[in-house]
Amino acid sequence: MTYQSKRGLRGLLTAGALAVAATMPLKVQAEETYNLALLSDFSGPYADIMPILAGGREAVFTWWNETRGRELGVKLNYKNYETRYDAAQVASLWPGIKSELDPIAVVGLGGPDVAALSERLPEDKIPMFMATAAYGFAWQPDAWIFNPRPTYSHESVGFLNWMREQRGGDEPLKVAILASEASPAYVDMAKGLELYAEEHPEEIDLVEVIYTEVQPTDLTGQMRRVVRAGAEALVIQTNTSIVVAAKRGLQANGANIPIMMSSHNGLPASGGALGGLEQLEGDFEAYGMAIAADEDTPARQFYETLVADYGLEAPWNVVTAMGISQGLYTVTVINHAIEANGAEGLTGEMVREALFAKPITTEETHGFLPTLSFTPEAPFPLQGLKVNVGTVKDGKITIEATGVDVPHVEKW
Amino acid sequence: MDPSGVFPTSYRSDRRIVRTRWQALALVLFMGLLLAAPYLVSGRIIAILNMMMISAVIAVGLQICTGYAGQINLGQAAFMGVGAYTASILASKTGLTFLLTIPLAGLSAALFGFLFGLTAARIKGFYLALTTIAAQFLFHFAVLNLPSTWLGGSNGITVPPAELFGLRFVSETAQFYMNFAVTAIMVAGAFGIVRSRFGRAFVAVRDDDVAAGIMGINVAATKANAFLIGAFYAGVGGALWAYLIRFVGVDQFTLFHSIFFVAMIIVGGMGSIVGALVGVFVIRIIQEIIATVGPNIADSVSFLGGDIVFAGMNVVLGGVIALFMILEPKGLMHRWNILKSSYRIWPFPY
Amino acid sequence: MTMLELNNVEVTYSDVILALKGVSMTVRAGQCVALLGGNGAGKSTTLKAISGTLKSEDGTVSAGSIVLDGTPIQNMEASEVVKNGLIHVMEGRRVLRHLTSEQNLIVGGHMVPNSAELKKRLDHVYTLMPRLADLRNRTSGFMSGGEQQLLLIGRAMMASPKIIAIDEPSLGLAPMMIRDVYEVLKQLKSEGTTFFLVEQNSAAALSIADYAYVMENGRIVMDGPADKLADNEDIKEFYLGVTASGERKSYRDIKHYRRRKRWLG
Amino acid sequence: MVYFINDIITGALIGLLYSLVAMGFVVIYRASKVFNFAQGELVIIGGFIVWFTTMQAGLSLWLSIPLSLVLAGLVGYAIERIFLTKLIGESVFSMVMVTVGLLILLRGLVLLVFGPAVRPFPIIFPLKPLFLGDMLIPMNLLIGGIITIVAAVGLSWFFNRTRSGLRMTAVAEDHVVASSMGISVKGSIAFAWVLGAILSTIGAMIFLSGKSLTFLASDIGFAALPVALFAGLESIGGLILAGVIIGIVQSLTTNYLDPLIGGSLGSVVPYIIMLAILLIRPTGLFGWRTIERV
Repeated sequence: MTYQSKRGLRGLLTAGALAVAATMPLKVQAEETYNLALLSDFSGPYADIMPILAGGREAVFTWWNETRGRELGVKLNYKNYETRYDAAQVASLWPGIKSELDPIAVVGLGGPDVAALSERLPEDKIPMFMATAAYGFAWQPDAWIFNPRPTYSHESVGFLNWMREQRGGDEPLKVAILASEASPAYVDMAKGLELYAEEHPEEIDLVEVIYTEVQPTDLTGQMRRVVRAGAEALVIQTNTSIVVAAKRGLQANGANIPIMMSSHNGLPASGGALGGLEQLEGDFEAYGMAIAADEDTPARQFYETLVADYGLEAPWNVVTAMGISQGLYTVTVINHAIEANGAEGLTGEMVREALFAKPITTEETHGFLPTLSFTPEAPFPLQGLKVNVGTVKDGKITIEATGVDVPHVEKW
Repeated sequence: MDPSGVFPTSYRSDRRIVRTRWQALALVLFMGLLLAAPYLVSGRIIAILNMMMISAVIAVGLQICTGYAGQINLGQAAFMGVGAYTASILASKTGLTFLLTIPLAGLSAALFGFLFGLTAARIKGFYLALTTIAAQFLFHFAVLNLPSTWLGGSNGITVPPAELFGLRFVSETAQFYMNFAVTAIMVAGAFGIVRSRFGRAFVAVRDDDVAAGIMGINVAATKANAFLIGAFYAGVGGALWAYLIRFVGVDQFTLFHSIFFVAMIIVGGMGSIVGALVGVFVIRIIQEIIATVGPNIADSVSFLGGDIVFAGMNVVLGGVIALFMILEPKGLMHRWNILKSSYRIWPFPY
Repeated sequence: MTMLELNNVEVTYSDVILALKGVSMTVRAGQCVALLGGNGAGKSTTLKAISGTLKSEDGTVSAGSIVLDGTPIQNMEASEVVKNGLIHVMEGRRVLRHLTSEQNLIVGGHMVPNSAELKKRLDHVYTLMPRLADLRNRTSGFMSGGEQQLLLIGRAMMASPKIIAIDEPSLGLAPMMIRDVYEVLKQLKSEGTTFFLVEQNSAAALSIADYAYVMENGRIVMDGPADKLADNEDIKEFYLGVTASGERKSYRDIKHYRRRKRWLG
Repeated sequence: MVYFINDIITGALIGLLYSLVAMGFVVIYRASKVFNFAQGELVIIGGFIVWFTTMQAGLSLWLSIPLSLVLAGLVGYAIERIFLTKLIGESVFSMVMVTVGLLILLRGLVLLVFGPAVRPFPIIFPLKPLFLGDMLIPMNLLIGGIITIVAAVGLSWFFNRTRSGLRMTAVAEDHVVASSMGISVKGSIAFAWVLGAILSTIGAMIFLSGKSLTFLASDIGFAALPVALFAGLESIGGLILAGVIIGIVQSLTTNYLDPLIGGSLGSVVPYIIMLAILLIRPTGLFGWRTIERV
């Protein structure tokens, strides 16, 4: 019976291979073709944003193939792999990705990709480019996995310093954090900020660090503690449900402490979950990437180009921006690698070298990202990092500040 | 189960695992094929087999604890996590060889499992089963809140590759042989356990613990043993997992993972070691199909909307499990045995 | 008038084990009919086949018919059988252990439409068995065996059935208690209740029954009016435990005789 | 001191919400001896039904709440009919395992039907809290607590005093005896699932009122589980006390201990209490003690 099952497995795989062959996009014959493996989560926890994120990054590859790629005589093929946001699934997919695609770079999504591949990529000499901010636990020298943004803690520290300057005065800014132990990544975000506050008491006075569930029952009591402690800002980088519960808790207390959110739980997402953006009037989102606001910025213009000419269907929001940023810095690095090594015989190792060799300027990423100077010391640029701040004014998302400097944060 | 009319004629033959020549032949063929697999199939399949073998070790342990001894265990992933963390810490901090870390991982998980099993002396039935969920939450809490120098906290732990005589087990193939060896030993051991004195005590306690007690079986100790053995298997599986992924983090061992291990033994059939293996195979293969054909379907039938395709995949997985429970509550192995018996006694109905 | 009639009933368990091999019997309204027999003779199976509780043990009536007051009830859901007027008092004193004795009685009367009627029936039970009135708030699991048996009879009365089928009411009870239980049964019979009584304790059963059947090995081996059977030598020997001379025969003799009889039969 | 008392009150009210969700477990367990692991999924399904009738269909609350409860009851009935009826008579073990399968299946179905997006949940109870001097009590929890107590008292009375309730209690004790008395076991189990689904939906309304809804909300099932075990799986009245105790301890832990240790002990403390209680009293505080017969 087991022998039969094995035959069944073969059959299935043949069928699978046929299906793959049948659905591969038709190849337009270019001089050189390189493959990118796109790790995606269409059926797991990120299923709601994945189509938009994927739309963003795929549109960038199409754009690059038709513009820069054509000039250089290079075409980038890509293929999505479904990871279900599960490390086990990534690990079982990886050998197939290598043999089927032989990619020069992996375009990753989240924690499970990092967990499953952090020890494999150096062996296989293929770099991976992420879309999100970095984590403290991935802050290792000699990385093969890279983030275009600093850690979440860097981003919140940058924002808080900007806020203190806006307020003026010498007093440290009184800050509360709302975190959760549901995921180690959430804990990591809080830990970094805690360490910074401890080392810079003159800048940030951490009045409360509250851990709660990913879907809190009630935060009224916790928010009263935050209010009583005189907090001037509330950092919530976990998820949307916690933002909503915290907002309700603040409203119950009759308080309006500005909340700072990150990209994955930002203003549009949290506003939607609250039932209206106007309820987030005066709250902030801050991250090291262009804010998807109504203002006419270079990023916005590039998005419009992608929509008009390259088949992008996603709306203009932070998730699309994340996909486009990821796509842009990935193709820019590859572009640099081609410039340095020629169009032929490009390898993953060369791509990684190109990342360290030359900064990725903000012009090259159409303003989606600040100028990035990667070094082998960390998976993200340690110098010259910037954070952008968005807010809600009159029920609309507007850009409050751009290019806010991120202070030096010690590794925790 | 043999059909009526076929009886073992001696105690020895009753205890025998491989009953017929055909079975022996099939077993040899199967093992041979598996051993040769790295030379026959692609790396992707080897990776799937690696994952299946690790799951098999864990599911077989759960089968002994739940399927044989009747102790529902929803903390198997936590026990696996204890094993994975033990192996990772030993390997990364003391540099101990995997020949030692794997059994030690099993032992430490067994100890953790035994602590929960000990409550069996007082707690009965569901109450006991549900305390295993507490194991899951306590494990998560402990890892995140103990000083990060102990268990890595939210940072997780990076694991050096397994090494033996200068050979590093990093390639899929090398890991395959390592996993194969451990899995073979563990599965053979499981067959040994279930037909030993322990195995019979397990079944007796599962079927009627009061009666088992009257027959002189120490019921509490038997239940604790079931947890101990089940957790040992989970720990060994966890260690293999650590060496395969080479990075452990607490979010790799959640309640949902535990539920999937339960699903595997449901689908395969309760109370059968082979059933556990079949269940692992079926569930993993469904997961792999989702991962493999999902993106293609979504690409090719864009008019259907990729969303529906992918959400449908979760339904398939849950549906398979629920359907098994409704149509075949005794699992695939039971159906196979019925087919086999009715073939042998044909044309008689019984 | 025929209250309950079994015609050539066969019962199989799990589609393999044939437990009843063509059993026929008749219970008339107002009668008490006893079914006697040793362990494993098929008495309880017969009873379960009638009451529809066979299903929970994977058994079915595979042939023959069971008719209750004109309605065929073979293989009917147990709850439907009750609605047709037959209550099965199971062996082993299965009271609802965590409920009080009065709650047990109320559950027995769960089909009673109004509370006035329920009250009337409760009072009826309490006048017949004053012991239960005293124990009404006692958790039934903690009552003595005899009290539990009385409670079960009371619980059956609450449904005011056409016929009560009662399984081994004397099993495991002290002689004093057996007398009390049978006293209650006699009282009920005199009030006109029809009984189908399954017993190993033939002496007690025949003291109240009008007619009796004797079962062995899934078959009826003997039947007749209770007083006739009580005088029958074989019955005396096997089920009353006395010989013609009034002495107990040894177990070995009975076994030997039975074996011979089985061969012949 | 005022705040301390306030924390105790809020904790107790959150505990009562757990009790309400746990009541769903208990009702189903009593009827079928099945511990329904998919209880949290019933909460989200209830939540999505409420969301659908209000936010999507745009009905007023007076219309949508009763309609949601009816729909939830139907869903409960359907689940019982499709998945559990056929298993009556199978071992309790397989029935429990079905609920594990159900957990995965329902989660998938919710994703399929409603998608994974985070949705705003209607404001069912006033957002403005009740002010008692310096104390401040969330309205949804306050009204929810009252509903829970009413439901518990009502169900206790129903199960112990009324004839139809006692009928279900008889089923809880012994399926065979119950059916020998003419009680339809199938009917009782179906009714229990209907009741369980309705209770879960009320729980969802209290839990989510004015907040957001995703499939993550099913976690409350596992938060309520210690309450059910602590009280004992048969006792409805006991749930109130168990919920209040666990809620208060959890609230005090979250507010006074967690800041000291910088972690989230509050979320595991219910399990620690549960383990401790079970070691002292193996069938929970008020569960039916096994009157073992050999």
